[in-house]
Amino acid sequence: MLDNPFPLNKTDLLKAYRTMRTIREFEERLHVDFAKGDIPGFVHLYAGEEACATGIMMHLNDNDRIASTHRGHGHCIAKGVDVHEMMAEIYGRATGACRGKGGSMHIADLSKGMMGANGILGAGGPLACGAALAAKHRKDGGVGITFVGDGASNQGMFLESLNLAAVWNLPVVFVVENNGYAEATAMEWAVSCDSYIDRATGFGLPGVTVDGTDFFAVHEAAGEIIRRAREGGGPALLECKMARFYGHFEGDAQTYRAKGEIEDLRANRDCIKLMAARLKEAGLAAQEELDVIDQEVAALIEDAVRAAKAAPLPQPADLLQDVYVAY
Amino acid sequence: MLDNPFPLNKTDLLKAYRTMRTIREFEERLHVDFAKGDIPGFVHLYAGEEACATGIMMHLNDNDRIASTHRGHGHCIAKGVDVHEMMAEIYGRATGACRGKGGSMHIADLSKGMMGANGILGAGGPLACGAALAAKHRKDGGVGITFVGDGASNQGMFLESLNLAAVWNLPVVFVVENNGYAEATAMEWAVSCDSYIDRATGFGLPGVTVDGTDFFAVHEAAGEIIRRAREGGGPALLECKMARFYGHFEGDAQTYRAKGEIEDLRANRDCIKLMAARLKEAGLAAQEELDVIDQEVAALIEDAVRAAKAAPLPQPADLLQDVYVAY
Amino acid sequence: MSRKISMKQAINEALDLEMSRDPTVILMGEDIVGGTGAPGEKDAWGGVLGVTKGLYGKHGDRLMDTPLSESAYIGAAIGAATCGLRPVAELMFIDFMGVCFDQIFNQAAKFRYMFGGKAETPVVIRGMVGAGFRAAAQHSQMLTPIFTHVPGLKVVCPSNAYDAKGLLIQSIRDNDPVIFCEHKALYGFEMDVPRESYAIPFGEANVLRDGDDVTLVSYGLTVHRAMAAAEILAQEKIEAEVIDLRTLSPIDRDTIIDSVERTGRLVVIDEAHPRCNIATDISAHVCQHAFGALKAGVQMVTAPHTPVPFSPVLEDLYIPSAEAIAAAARRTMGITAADQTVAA
Amino acid sequence: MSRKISMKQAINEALDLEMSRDPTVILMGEDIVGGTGAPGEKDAWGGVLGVTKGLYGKHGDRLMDTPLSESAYIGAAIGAATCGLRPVAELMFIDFMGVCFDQIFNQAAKFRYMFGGKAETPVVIRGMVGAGFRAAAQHSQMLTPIFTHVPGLKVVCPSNAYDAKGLLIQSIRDNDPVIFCEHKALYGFEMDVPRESYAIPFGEANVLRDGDDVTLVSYGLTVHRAMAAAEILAQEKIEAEVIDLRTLSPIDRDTIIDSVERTGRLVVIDEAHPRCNIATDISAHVCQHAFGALKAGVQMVTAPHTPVPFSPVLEDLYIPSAEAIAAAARRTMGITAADQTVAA
Ligand SMILES: Cc1ncc(C[n+]2csc(CCOP(=O)(O)OP(=O)(O)O)c2C)c(N)n1
Ligand SMILES: Cc1ncc(C[n+]2csc(CCOP(=O)(O)OP(=O)(O)O)c2C)c(N)n1
Ligand SMILES: [Mg+2]
Ligand SMILES: [Mg+2]
Repeated sequence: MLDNPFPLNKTDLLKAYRTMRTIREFEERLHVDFAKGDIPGFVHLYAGEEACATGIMMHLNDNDRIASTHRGHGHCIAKGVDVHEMMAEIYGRATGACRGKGGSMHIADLSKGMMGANGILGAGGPLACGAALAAKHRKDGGVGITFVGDGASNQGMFLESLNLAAVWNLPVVFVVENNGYAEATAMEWAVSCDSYIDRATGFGLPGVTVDGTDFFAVHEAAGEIIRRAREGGGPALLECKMARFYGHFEGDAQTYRAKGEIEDLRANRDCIKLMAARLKEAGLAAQEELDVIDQEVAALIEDAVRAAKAAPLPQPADLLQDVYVAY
Repeated sequence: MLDNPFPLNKTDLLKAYRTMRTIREFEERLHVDFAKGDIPGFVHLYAGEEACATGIMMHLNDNDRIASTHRGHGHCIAKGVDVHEMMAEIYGRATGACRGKGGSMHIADLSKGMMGANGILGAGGPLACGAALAAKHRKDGGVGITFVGDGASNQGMFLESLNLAAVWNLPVVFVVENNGYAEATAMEWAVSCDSYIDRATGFGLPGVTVDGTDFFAVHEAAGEIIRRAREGGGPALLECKMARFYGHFEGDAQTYRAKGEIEDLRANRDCIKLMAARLKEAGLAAQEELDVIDQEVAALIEDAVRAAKAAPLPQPADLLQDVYVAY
Repeated sequence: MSRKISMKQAINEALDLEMSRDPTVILMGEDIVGGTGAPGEKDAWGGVLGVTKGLYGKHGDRLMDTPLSESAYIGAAIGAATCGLRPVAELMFIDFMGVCFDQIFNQAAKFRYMFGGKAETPVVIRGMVGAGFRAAAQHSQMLTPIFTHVPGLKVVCPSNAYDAKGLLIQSIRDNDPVIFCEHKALYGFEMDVPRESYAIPFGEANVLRDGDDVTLVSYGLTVHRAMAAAEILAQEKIEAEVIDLRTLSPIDRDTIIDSVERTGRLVVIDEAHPRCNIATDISAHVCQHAFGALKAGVQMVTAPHTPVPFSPVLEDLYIPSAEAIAAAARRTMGITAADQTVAA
Repeated sequence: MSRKISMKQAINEALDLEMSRDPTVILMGEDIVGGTGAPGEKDAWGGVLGVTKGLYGKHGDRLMDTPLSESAYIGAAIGAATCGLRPVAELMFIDFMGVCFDQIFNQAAKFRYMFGGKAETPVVIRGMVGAGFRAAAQHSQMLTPIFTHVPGLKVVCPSNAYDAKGLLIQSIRDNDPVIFCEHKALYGFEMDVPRESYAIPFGEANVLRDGDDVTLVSYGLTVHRAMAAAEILAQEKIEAEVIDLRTLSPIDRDTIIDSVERTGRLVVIDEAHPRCNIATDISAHVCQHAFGALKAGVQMVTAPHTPVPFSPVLEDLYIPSAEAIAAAARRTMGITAADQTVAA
């Protein structure tokens, strides 16, 4: 491994590649199956943004907690939530991560430190502060991470949590997933500051901006920030600039995007292609190795869909279960 | 007037002095009468902060709107709300500005462009944006101003409105009345940024900080900002650093303050004393002239209290009136 | 002149007519235009489900996209309303009220009273309510009881395109803050709607079906379930009167009581959660003011005391069904399941 | 061993005992310590009315002052609760719920269900409720019906020091989110309270007075008005049973129905606004499930459908009075004002 230019060993690099491929395959499959009418409800795809979730989550363990967004599949997969349970959840099955009661927008697995996708934008900020507070209280070195879109970064709850995190000096990281759009609205218009670094400074936080399509950049920046948080150095904000490959949600005609924009993104800013190229360039992985991973991932997703479709539906009695621990 | 070093003529300067004195006298009288048990409810005094309200309101007319705070008496008086109606309101009388239904925390007079004191901190931010939006829609040159304490500047509603104002380019000014405390909590601790200029920059707004005990400084800075807003130049944030002479509310023992802090403030940072000294220094007003004003103001407040005590109480039927325009 | 249009189109038309009539009417919300600042097409969305589509072309900048900051823009709508505009602000899903409720219940709702009658706040807040969209717990709630509880607010929830148009026009002209609840499962529902402008006054329920045996009262989507229940009951020779409340605050209690005085039996149907909801509100009012007319206890058919589940099989059980309503009506008549089996 | 302490002290004691017992219990809120970062005394306030005073001295940094950001710190309390702590967050006045309601009703309340039973959120949110303090429209509300409407929340509202202590201890130990409503007008009210720790289970109403003629049901401050009404009625030879609900969600319906089955008459008293409130909730339940026992319509005595007015003369009219409750009880007995005049 003498000539490995990266701060990760080959195993970890291929693990990261596999995670990103799993997310992509998961999402592309949902895209297809949604169009077929197989999948109920609102579905927001993370495809194109895989490097962000993956680069960050490589630094976390089950004791670290993340609070996610409506676009949460990628966060779940990268945080280790079971892909079969996720797929079953999206299909509304009793075997789902939330026993079919949550759906795409509410997948959670607290045992993996995944506090939940969230249908309410900005809500994750306070929740991640809470996770960080619990870690701080227990002195277990855990961190809380929240993801927030460029649009949701204007939500009062999120903004308040920046201040709270700084004042309480919490081990929490705010990751702004800036994909340029909130639904159809451009980030350039809706976010008033010149840069997220300014916004972070406005709350007394260190702010860092990275190219979110570059796995290595995300991984490095996140590593530094998370390490500091663990050591009591306090919160920070990390902006990842990235690209949404699909519509806001499935069914979005995307006429607000520029002609050729998506094609261009897919050709030049595909974080998976970029990573594969870097790995091959550095001689760390041959195309064949990557192909094997791709095939394994494809089989996994295929199996998850198959299993989800075959899984039992919730029972009528489930409707009234689990509102309270005890009532 | 050749040797007037100020951008205001003597009439206006004495008017400003009178306004500041009126606020002070009003508040000191409330302090005394509250201790006697004459006044019901929560009362937050503006004494010590008069230069801020006055310096800003000198630039406004009835067409400009302000959204105030729980500490609103000074804003009301400076904006031209009738002192008799204010006093009657605080005494819960039918002749009050809100017919006795609002009390100290809810004095409003929309005809004077005073949109209301507010018991909910941070709520004024969005409301002032709305006033500015209406002015912009009508193209009448009006501006919206909101006041917010250092504590309330961390409220999500307020933070959101900074972004909205910038994005919509509204003629609105956010005045942070930084008196160092939110109740008993120190501003230095609770506000995470190094300066309000940073926070303004974090929302793409120009930010200005002035000594809020210096009437002339406030007046000048506000004039520039308000002129720009009127001309379509967009929103801004103005921080006025000032001093609260009394407790958070009447009844507060203030043990959280430093020994001698209040005495020191009263001796060295009393905006009225400072202004009087400047006026006399510049030969624009003799002590005797100021004394006359002081006496007139004292008589006005005395009369307002007398009238309030003599005024009729609301009638039982009033309880059910004015919930809706029509129901 | 009328023609068949959907409730979605009816709402669009009401907004269009009022914007044309009154220059102080403005619209704001997240992507109600869609594509602001973006490189592609302007007016790309017209709201997340296309309700305001096309209005930008006609009324331009009087429609404003907003940043994702509900407190700020709903509050701005409220502030502007006290300064002479008539804003219609869209809260995409009513479920998002939790991030802006203060501006609604402590500001807009209270100004008039708290300021001694000297303020007017003619703002409309439009939001999607209701289940059935597989949108799960945070995008499917009714929440109508919460708004109805608040003095100073008016609360409207139409069950069809005709009412939606007339009630929305009234809402915009009304001088108090109005929460206008649009059931998303009804957007596609078409009916005859006049082209011209008309306003439906608040506080006037609509008797959709006459009957002398039992009164069924509801609003929104479940009005249709009540009508279906009435059909089921008719086959059993039970004639149900069906009342569509249309507005929840004010509420037309006279029409309910008149009906109950005839039928002596009442079933109230509410898609909201069961505790402290519209069904309890009506039942309790009738029980206090028309107790003598009641021949049986008032039955309530509501959603369960649970969040809205995602899985379609569960969500379908969540919304009160025609069969559950019919069963409740039978209970008011003293007909038990056993009787039924015998009859069948 | 017991001694007379105020409700304020009882709450303080409950917090103290639970913090001593369980290291995962932490407290947060605006100035619950008071003076953080300030040059003077630490623990200067102990809450705006001194409820948490002294706890900082005993438990130190497990009490945390917060910036003025309710969504952030209430949300943090909720997040921490899902990660193993048992936070008690103070929402100074319940009226401030409008700036943090999302975290309460869309997050805390829904996690367990929405995540398929896999989450626990043992958080307590304490807030002052109620009128009588001359604190006007934005600092005097009950809002209990709004929280009670929401599945997933538990709602507690004690009427006295003894219950406050036992119910708060239960709230902290409970594994679901609890909204703990403290009526500010009761803080000074003293009674015998044991020194030791005890928990009062949720969903168990307290029968404060036995009587066979009419049942009076309430919670919080108006329990005392109901007791006073019972005294008035007793002089008229009407024996009222008085039930203090103590918890609104869950609610002890059995005790109410048992009583009504004996008395046949029910008056429900609620300091909340009249629409969709606790009074309608109880009335409607009884009317559905114990109609046969009712000898007369259920009467409701509530605050009016108005914001809380400031002026003491109006505010005193706002809260349901003993006389109004007694009059409602007489109505259930068919005694009219005219009868009364004759009797007097
Ligand atoms: C409080 C709230 N407001 C509005 C919405 C509706 N909504 C869902 S996604 C979305 C856009 C989000 O944009 P962004 O935060 O940039 O995330 P992205 O979708 O780009 O990942 C909006 C407005 C919501 N779910 N919650
Ligand atoms: C939303 C909200 N949270 C909390 C309060 C309680 N409260 C009233 S005044 C105050 C402190 C305000 O401090 P600051 O904003 O600095 O204004 P100041 O009192 O210093 O003028 C607090 C916490 C409130 N009224 N509204
Ligand atoms: Mg985005
Ligand atoms: Mg302050």
